[in-house]
Amino acid sequence: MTADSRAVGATEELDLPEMGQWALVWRRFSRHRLAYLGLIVLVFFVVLSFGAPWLAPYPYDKINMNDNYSLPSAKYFLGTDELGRDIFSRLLYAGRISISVALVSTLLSSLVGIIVGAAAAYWRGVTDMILMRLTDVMLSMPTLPLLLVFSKMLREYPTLKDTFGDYLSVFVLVTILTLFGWMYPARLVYSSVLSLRETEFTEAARALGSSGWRILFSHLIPNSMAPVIVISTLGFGQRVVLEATLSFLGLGVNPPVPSWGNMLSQAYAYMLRNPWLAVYPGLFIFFTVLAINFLGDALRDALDPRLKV
Amino acid sequence: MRNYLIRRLGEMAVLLLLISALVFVILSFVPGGPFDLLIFSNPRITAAEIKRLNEAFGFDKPLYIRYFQWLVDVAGGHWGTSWGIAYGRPVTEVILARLNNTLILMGAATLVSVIIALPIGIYSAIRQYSWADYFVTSLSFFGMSMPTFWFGIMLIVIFAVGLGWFPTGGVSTYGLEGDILDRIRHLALPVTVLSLFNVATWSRFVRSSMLEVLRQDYMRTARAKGLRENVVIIKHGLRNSLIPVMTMLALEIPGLFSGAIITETVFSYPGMGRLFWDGVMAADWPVVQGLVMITAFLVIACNLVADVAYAVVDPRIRYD
Amino acid sequence: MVSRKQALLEVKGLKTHFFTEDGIVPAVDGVDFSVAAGETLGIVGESGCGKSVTALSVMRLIASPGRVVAGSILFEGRDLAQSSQEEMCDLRGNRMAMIFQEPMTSLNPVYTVGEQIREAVQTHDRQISDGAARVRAVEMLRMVGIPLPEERYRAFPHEMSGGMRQRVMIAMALSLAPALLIADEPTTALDVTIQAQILELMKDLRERVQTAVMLITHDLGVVADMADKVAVMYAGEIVENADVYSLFREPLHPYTQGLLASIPTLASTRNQRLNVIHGTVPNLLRLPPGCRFAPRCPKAMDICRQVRPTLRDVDGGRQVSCWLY
Amino acid sequence: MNSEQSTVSRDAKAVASNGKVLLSVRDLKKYYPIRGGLLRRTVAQVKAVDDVSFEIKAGETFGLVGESGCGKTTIGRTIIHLLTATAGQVLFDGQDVFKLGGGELKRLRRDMQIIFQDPYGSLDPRMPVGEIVGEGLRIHNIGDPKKREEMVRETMSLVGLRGQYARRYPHEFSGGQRQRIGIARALVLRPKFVVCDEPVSALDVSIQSQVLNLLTELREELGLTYLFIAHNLAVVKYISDRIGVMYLGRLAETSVSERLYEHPMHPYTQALVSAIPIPDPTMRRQRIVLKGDVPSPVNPPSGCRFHTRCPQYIGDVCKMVEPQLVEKEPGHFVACHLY
Repeated sequence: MTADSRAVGATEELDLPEMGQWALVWRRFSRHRLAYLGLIVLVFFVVLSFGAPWLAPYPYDKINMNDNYSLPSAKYFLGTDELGRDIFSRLLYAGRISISVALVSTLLSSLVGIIVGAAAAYWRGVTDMILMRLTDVMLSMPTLPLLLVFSKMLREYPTLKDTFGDYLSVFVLVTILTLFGWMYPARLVYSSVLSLRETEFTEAARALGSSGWRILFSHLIPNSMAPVIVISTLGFGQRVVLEATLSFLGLGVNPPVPSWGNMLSQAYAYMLRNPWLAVYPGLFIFFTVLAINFLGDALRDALDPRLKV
Repeated sequence: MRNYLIRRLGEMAVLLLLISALVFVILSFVPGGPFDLLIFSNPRITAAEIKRLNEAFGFDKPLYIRYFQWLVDVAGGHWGTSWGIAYGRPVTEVILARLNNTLILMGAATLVSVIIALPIGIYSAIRQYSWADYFVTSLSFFGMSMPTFWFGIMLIVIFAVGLGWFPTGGVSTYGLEGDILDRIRHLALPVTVLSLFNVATWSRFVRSSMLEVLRQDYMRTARAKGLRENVVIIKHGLRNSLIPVMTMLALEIPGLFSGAIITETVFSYPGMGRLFWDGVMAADWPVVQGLVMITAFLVIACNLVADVAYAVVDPRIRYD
Repeated sequence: MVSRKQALLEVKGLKTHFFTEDGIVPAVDGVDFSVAAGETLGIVGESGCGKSVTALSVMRLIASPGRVVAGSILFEGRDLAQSSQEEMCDLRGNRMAMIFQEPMTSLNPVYTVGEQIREAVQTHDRQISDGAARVRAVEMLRMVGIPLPEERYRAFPHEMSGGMRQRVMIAMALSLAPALLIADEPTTALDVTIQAQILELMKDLRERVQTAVMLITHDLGVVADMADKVAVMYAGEIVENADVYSLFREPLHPYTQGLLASIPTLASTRNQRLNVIHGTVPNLLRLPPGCRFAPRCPKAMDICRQVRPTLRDVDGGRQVSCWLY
Repeated sequence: MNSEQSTVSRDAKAVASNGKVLLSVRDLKKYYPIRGGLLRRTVAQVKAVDDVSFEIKAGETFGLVGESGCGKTTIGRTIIHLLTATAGQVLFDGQDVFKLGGGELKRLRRDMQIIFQDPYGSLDPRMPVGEIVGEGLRIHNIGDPKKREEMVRETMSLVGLRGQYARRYPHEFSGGQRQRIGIARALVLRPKFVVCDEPVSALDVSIQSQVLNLLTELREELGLTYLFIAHNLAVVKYISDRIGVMYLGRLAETSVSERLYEHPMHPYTQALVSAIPIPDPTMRRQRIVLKGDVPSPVNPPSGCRFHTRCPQYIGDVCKMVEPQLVEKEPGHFVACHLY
């Protein structure tokens, strides 16, 4: 048997212990101390917000006019607002809405973006032209003005009003954030699939007789995911801010549903009376977004294919 | 190059047409009409009278006819009449009155941002992983994570309400309209707010672009020639790293308009952004439509200018 | 031909290490060699053996996280390992010049090739007028065989082919008639016929400019063709040092022997098994305790696995780092 | 029209045991359009492969050499129909490859495989090695998962890799090992014919010889036929029975490999042979150094494509008339007006 002789140079022990892709990514990621901290902060906020019904000391809409504008105390952890509602409780419930809006719209935009980008790069030709021109057009539009106009339009729509009631504004926000957010992942997936199509491993799959669909799902899309994960993480942070901004401008989440943005909007009105009302929600937003940004930055490094080990 | 320009200008026209149609259609779906204010101020007016008015001004015609009418009007320089915030005044007049303020604000903010972001981005790239780099990096993370409007509110709370150093908003003090110093005092806080986010993101971008250039082989060639390090960085590094930065700045223009809406609203600054918000809240569609068109035009034009400038700076790019 | 001349460059005990997150990588770990004026030294070895790092160390162009940690680099009587960056700037491009492997990326894309050569001239000759420096640059372009040099002066790098760009690099490097030219795989990225052009050009210019050359390559054919002396590198050290004729006639180190035997040549018979070197190059982070080649060496003895050999003199003015000798 | 069938040389016969033609390439053309202008119309064409014909017999190794941009890689990919040919015909085992439908083509892929140059880019970084090697089996629905795993291990050991590394990812392997993985992937379906596209160019000398030996052994053991593409003439000569020299999309010369090096006829082949650096300092010799660069394949020179650089240019005939590949010695074809 010649196997022994041909084994020369190949069968020596591999240098590193067996390690999957994700274990490798995790190892690189965990070197970023700030990102680690960011992850902990983020988990903390998420648990706090989604545990609001169990963790919050008061319902978010419990009005107590006798206690309005109270300062932090044993009774009201962070004080109360102009209607005497407990700020801390409201922050938790608001966080649940703010984080959900950002998360759901991020996931939806990524999904739409992946589909659009992959479809354009896969089919090329007319599909490519239509989809990518649309992406370019959407990217070159001034976003915030259009977001405001769209939001205004959708929230006046009678049938939607009937369906969603108080949560109409939440639905509208998720819709418009998705509508104006899919272009970034789409572009990434598009260019990534285009360049992956030219790689030798894709050609090898074709040479083996693999169908186009099979290549798309087993090679092209999985290999395009790293940058999408990074941009979606950062996009998640941006959407938390965007939710707050739109709510602040009155065209995001509207009371009675609490969100960090509309808490700030109300606080703005009573800013001169009690500036603290504006401080807390802002800090919550700030730390959440900061944590997400650190996370995204570390992921960018950890998922960078140019780096080894 | 000429072919390229013709193609791009053609595309630009199509794009503007598309945006205008899109916005026109969206706005037409929103309830509210030109005579809402009339109904509000004069409760005795009857539905029949409103209907007659609508017919007289052509508001009852089908959507596409109204759109074409609007297009023809725009081509003739007539952008419609405000029916909300500045009742009865021509849209062009309303917008032009505000244009100046916004351009000053945006210009000042862009200038300040570039002046700060460029050097610190370059410096932290050259001294990668130094404490200065970590400091700049951390600061830019703070800047990126800060919601702009909240930062504005905090500045007002501290520096305007608390310390009283700056006015809470507006564009000038009553009676001091021509005073340059007073104008600057009014600009200080909004410019700070607009610049913070820009400096944070732009300096990161400059840094990574510079780092990319520092890795290039030709930088090693320049050093091997015996050039002093500062010459290597400035002559060979900077020019190459600024090429992508230019593109980025062009793509940031839409962001500036968005920033203007937020900042002008927080600081009650009478510019286009504030006008836009007022217009949306008051359902003053002619004004909103006009503003969207102007913004879109500026954004697209900036993109085109950036692409052309790109070809000028980078000899490898040739458009044909 | 190879006489005992005064050494132009003498490197002793050079160690260049990279301080990475995974540990210290001893890319160059105690290297000795010398180059006499007008002489060509070939440094050969496979990828990752430290030959390029050696070249960059001599130029003092090692960037963080790498650092020259020990040894001396005597060049024209002064120790470059101790020189300030300021002094190095005066030497680089002037007394010692370097050309690189990738002609496609080694020139700055935003300046014309003429400007880049002129810059090299003016950096070291500050008296020279713009016009004279320009004339000099055109002259250099002509000397390296670029057709229509006056016109090509205004060309941007992307408008030239790889071979032409490598000529520009050579023109730039030789524009101040350096005493030492370091060529780091100058023809690796080029096609065979273009490689032949560049090698001929280098031979010709070496005579005309009277420059010593340190030629770094993985191609033993190129070394045999160009070099007077050869240093063979393996895993950060020099395993054998000899004049080119003795080395190819009678390689001493088992690694050199293996390397020579494993190249298919035009003379080798079709389909006859090629000699192979077992295994792969060791990871520099986990080097074997003794001789670094011992795990792959067919002649390894017990001592080889325990004690690291040093480069020692053997007959015929040669040096080898092996327990067999 | 050159008909190679009639002229099977003695040497070629000796290596090709039964002398049966396995692959026949006829007048193959591959042009790439260059689009430009306002309407993105085709303004020019890159003539990557322009009218190339040759045959490979079962069990034989045919080498293709040439410099970058000469079209050798394009030929390899067009033959196995990874690229669509502009014109011409490829007959594999008597079937016209370009006329096959989806199902037939897929079946054909079990017989024709390819090995790539880049040991890094040719393996999907997010797939374990076992899956990479076994991909062909899954695509063609061969065996059950257990059987497939067995076949993967068998093929891995065939190329000298340990089966227990099947769960590892490509980045954990060295360049030489990765190249073995690529070979295993191509061989798992037990093809008859393999295109080796610069399989050792990216490897170090000591690893290169390991892989060359492996390819030679596998050819004997599995009865493979190779199209071996490379720019290194010594390597091509080492492994090939017959060799074709390409210049700017056309074959300049084909011959039995020994003969080609002993007696190169085409001036380009002569220059190419003389340009190879020989690892022997006593053999320093005068090279034939060609003038200038390879011209662009967008507008190749008229007549003989080599005439702009030819040291033996004999006049207008070279500039005007495109020389055809003609048999000048038994089994030795050359496209040059000198002969």
